[in-house]
Amino acid sequence: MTVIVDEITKLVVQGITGYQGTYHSKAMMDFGTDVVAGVTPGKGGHEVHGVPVFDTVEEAVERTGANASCVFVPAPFTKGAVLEAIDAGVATVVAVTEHVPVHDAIYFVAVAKAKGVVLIGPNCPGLASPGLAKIGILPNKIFRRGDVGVVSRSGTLTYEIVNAMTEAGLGQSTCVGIGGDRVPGMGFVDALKLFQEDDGTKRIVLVGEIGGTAEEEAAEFIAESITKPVVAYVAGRTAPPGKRMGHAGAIIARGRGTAASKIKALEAAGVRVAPLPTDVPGLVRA
Amino acid sequence: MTVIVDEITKLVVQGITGYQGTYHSKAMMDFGTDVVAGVTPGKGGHEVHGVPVFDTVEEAVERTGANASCVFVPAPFTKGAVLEAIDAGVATVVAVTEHVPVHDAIYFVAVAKAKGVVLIGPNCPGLASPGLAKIGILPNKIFRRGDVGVVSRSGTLTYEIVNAMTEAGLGQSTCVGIGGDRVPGMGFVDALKLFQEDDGTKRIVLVGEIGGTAEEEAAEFIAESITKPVVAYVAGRTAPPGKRMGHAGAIIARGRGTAASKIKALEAAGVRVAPLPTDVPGLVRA
Amino acid sequence: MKLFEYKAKELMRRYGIPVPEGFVVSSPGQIDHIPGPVMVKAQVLIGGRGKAGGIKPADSVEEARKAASAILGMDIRGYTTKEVLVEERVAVDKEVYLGVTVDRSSKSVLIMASAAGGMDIESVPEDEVLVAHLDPLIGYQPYIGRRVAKAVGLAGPQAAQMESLCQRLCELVTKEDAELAEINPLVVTEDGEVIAGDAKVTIDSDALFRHKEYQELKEDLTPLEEKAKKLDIAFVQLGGNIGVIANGAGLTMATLDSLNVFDGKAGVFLDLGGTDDPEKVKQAMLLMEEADPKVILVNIFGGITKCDTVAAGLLEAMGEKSMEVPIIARIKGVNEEQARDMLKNAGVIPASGLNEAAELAAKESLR
Amino acid sequence: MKLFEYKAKELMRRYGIPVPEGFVVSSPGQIDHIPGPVMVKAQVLIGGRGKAGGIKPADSVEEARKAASAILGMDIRGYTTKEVLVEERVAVDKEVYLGVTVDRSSKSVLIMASAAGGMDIESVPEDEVLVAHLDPLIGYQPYIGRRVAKAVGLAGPQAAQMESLCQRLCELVTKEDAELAEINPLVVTEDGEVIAGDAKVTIDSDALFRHKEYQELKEDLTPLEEKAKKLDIAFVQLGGNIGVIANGAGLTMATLDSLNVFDGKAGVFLDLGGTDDPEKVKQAMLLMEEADPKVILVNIFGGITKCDTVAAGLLEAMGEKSMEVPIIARIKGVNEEQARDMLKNAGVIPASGLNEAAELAAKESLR
Repeated sequence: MTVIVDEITKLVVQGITGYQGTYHSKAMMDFGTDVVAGVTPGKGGHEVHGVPVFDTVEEAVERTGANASCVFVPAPFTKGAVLEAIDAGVATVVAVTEHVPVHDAIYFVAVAKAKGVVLIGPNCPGLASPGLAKIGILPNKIFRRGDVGVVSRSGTLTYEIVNAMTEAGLGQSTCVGIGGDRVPGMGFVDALKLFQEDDGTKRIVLVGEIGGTAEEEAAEFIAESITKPVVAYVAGRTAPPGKRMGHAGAIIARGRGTAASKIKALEAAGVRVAPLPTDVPGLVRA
Repeated sequence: MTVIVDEITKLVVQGITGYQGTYHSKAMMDFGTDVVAGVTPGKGGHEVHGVPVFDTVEEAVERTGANASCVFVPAPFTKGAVLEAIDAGVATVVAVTEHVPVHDAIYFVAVAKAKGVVLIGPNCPGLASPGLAKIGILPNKIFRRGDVGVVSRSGTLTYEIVNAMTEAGLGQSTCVGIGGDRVPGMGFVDALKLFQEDDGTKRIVLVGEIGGTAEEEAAEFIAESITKPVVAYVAGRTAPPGKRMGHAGAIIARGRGTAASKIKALEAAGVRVAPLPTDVPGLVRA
Repeated sequence: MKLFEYKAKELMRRYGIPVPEGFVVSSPGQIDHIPGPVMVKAQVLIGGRGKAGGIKPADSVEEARKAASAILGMDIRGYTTKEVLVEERVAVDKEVYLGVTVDRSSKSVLIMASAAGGMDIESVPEDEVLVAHLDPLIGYQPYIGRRVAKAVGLAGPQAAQMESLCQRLCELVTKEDAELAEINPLVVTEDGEVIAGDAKVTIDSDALFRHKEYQELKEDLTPLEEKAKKLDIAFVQLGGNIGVIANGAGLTMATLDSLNVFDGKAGVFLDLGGTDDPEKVKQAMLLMEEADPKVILVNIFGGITKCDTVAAGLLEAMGEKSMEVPIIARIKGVNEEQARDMLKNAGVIPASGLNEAAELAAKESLR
Repeated sequence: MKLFEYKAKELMRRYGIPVPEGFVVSSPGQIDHIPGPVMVKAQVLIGGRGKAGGIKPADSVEEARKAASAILGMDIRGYTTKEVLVEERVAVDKEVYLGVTVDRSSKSVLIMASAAGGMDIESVPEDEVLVAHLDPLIGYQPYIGRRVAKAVGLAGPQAAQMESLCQRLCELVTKEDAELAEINPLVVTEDGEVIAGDAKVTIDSDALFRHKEYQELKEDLTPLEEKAKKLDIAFVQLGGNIGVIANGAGLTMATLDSLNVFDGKAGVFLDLGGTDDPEKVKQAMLLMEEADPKVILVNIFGGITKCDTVAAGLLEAMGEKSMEVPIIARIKGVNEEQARDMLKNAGVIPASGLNEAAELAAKESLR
């Protein structure tokens, strides 16, 4: 196994007939993912890249044995789509859609947890295990099979760092983009737990951002439970406080949430923190 | 251990200052239950039978380490009370209150399940492990310590049968009155599972009623998973079909739910079914 | 409590569910206009009124009055028709079934739908009925409606109407505390509209405290049932001549079962429930006496309902009204000694066990 | 998006939360009556207006106009006051704090309450603040309100008011898709009424699609911010002179971090987000040009946003307007070869790595 995505994942793509759904279904198939079904209400009976399309996830699961879903539907319908996937009994849901209302996310994240479903996202690039499969939108070309587990709150910054690692000859076991949303399903701690348990992962890279306290909580968990070496980068050292930089939050509460507080916490947990993204490969190798 | 109620149960009584709450708190203490706290909003700081009363369950749990709750509040407030107990982190909730709206029950039963809380009721007499403790309103005097596990959908009928067993010298390990409500927390199957695992229980008595399909489902489970001998009684053989007898349901769907169908299913599962409640002790002994 | 069709349709209309135009009358003279061709439909809380002649078409005010005359007062399976619904006749293209109910087994709200509309859903083969559970933590979501629309064979604009209707019906069930809301048939008209042909709604009587409007509705009860309801007593009239009073439905049924062994036939099932109030016991006894059984069997296992409370109520009832009917009392449990003492010289026949009590009562009834 | 105090109070009133009587004006002449003694309060989307002189009492129309004159147009920490709220002055007995917000860490809605009202909640010692999470599967329940009332030291009728208010505020947050709803101070008046002294509400901008009414509200934005918002671009003006365009907040921040190493200072943070549309890229470039940086650094890692899309947008922008400012472009990822070819002779300075690009831009900016 390599952290969630492995050979037996059978993927259903919700919103497969949309532009992103169609494009990324192909990209996932090219990467090696077993895309067994698509869902778009009213488009049952069609095919996309030879993949059968159904009207409901329940039907897709019944007819194809799909056990994971990737959600590409527009934000107003994401809540319904994620709940539909959970209700249909899939084990893993990756919600790529951005701009999902935070109260929708709070709700479906809680339901997923109650039902024991692994939910990544919303607003996330998903995850990839080079050589096996990926669920989501990470670019195919940047990966190389290896033993580094990567977990990141960022999208493109992850690609930047993974690409730098690959160019430096450092392959990845699994790369999980948990997304930068305010209320994400999988968090750093969940991903770290999986990496710690995964025999294929020998080293871990954590990519954080200012805002929230996820990095501080990750640091605490690393100190307690992670024995594999961890390298981190935290974006936003030079971002002025109080300004909201895109999805990276300005809610810096009681001194927590700044780059300084995150870096301090990580370093105290024995994590080597790279000053710049380009410094990550060197630290991983060291 | 003896099925849920054991020596380490520390009970908080919600609605302790009401008539039923006060009366049955005393009865539970007499039975041996460690009643550590009561809750009545606005009555914090008072005492009932020497037990401190708090305004919220959270406070009661924090201050006394309560890990189980017995709910006596009126039906309109039962939903809030059960959710409060769950939210405060108790492991077991017994909801005695009757006439709880079914949609309230559906909701809090689902929440309890999602949170891993054992919920018995609503509209149930609760459970008693003679010699150890009881939570609920079962009469103290009818019990005798022994090795028979009793599970029942009925209240007074259970007392009738337990009393008959005790008079015949057959003691009980634990007696669980799961209540006759349309949507109960613990069901026959949950209770049977606990009895099967409990070393102190050697034999099982199941008391059913017409309406619903709980007995049929229990029969299926018994056939698959219960190795201990089971005796059953099903009330309502002579009740005319289509009439709703109190809480016993008239919803007899597709031929299921009649006494005949229940008795047939139970007998097919190897259960000895007593024609009358007074026949139970004889069958248990046989 | 069950709502009459016209009440159920009023409720559905409030939730945005399309229902035919119509009005309800209790005498033919009240019909002074009709909205085009109509059906005149008996308002009774029992199925099978169509076969019983309780539904008739009418194309004019004259015909509608005639139909109403024929139907009003009609006895339909034991229920007297007191009102009729005069309702726009819809041009049926297709009839489907849609029902939302509380499901004990899955502990959730359940939607049933079938392309086979207009017949009793229990008689439709199981594989032609879609059963969709609403997970209580998820509630109604649009994909449920899509599954329903597909299952009954609707597409395009009818599917969209069905999805919306399905959502509204689930909302009605949750918000109105309904145990059942059934539309059978749900009609697709020749114009492509989806509209409720019939409507059944049952409100959870335990939730009436938060729905004052239903508390004022009349139910179709006998005078004795009406009294029992006011007393919060489960009271069912049966075919025999023994009046059974017990506490708890299970124990009351077990008492019936025990009587049966001795060839005794219960005439009244009266479940006292749990009570601490002698007055309630007294009223229950008086009610039982009104039902005129040949013998009364009291079977109490005291817990919440204490034995002395029952004895006190019994004595009060006997003091208020000299009861001619023999009373057999088997009273056991909390404070049974006090009860025994209290009843010693009251003319009540004591019994110590359930079987003994049943046998005594049966013998008395067969005398 | 943040709501002005008077809008937030309107909203609270709609949810049944008591707020003082008042009205909003944009010129002193609009004040022609007052409901007794009032406070005249600057409507700005920033804290600290009291200290800045943005709140003044008035006891007559005359005084209110005078106060409004003084406050309207006032600059409060960078924000110009365009409107004032003229509001009934309440007789304060006690001030408490009540806030409901979305909490990332617990992934739930969280209530904060403190007996220390009227001051910034972050400056109140943590042990004087009650923090109560709303479990998403449980939602608001009455016991939450009871805990809050107790924590702020209210009892009797004030506790009941607080419980009701707490429920309504949570309802507002959920139904209106608010990220924050804060009442600070929440005033207990000398008459024993509990009433919102101030009100802050922030609506989740991702949920505006289901709240049309907020889409029409003006926000307090600069003209460039206004344009960026229309384009759905994250645009933040900073102190330096380098305009940074990148895709993704993390990558954009990493670009700022990289610039910093070479002593480059960003003047604009522009996160393109994910886009497939060259037009959006073009508009972003034109917007950046308007912000007048000394150098523009484009850093793209192509994924959803393909490199050739960015190149096309860039070329369109340069075709529409001759850009004087040097543009350093580092474009990597999906279709990077096409992008490189497209930009070959366009006058853009290419860079292959993030560090190289940052160094070039920093040098250019310091020239």
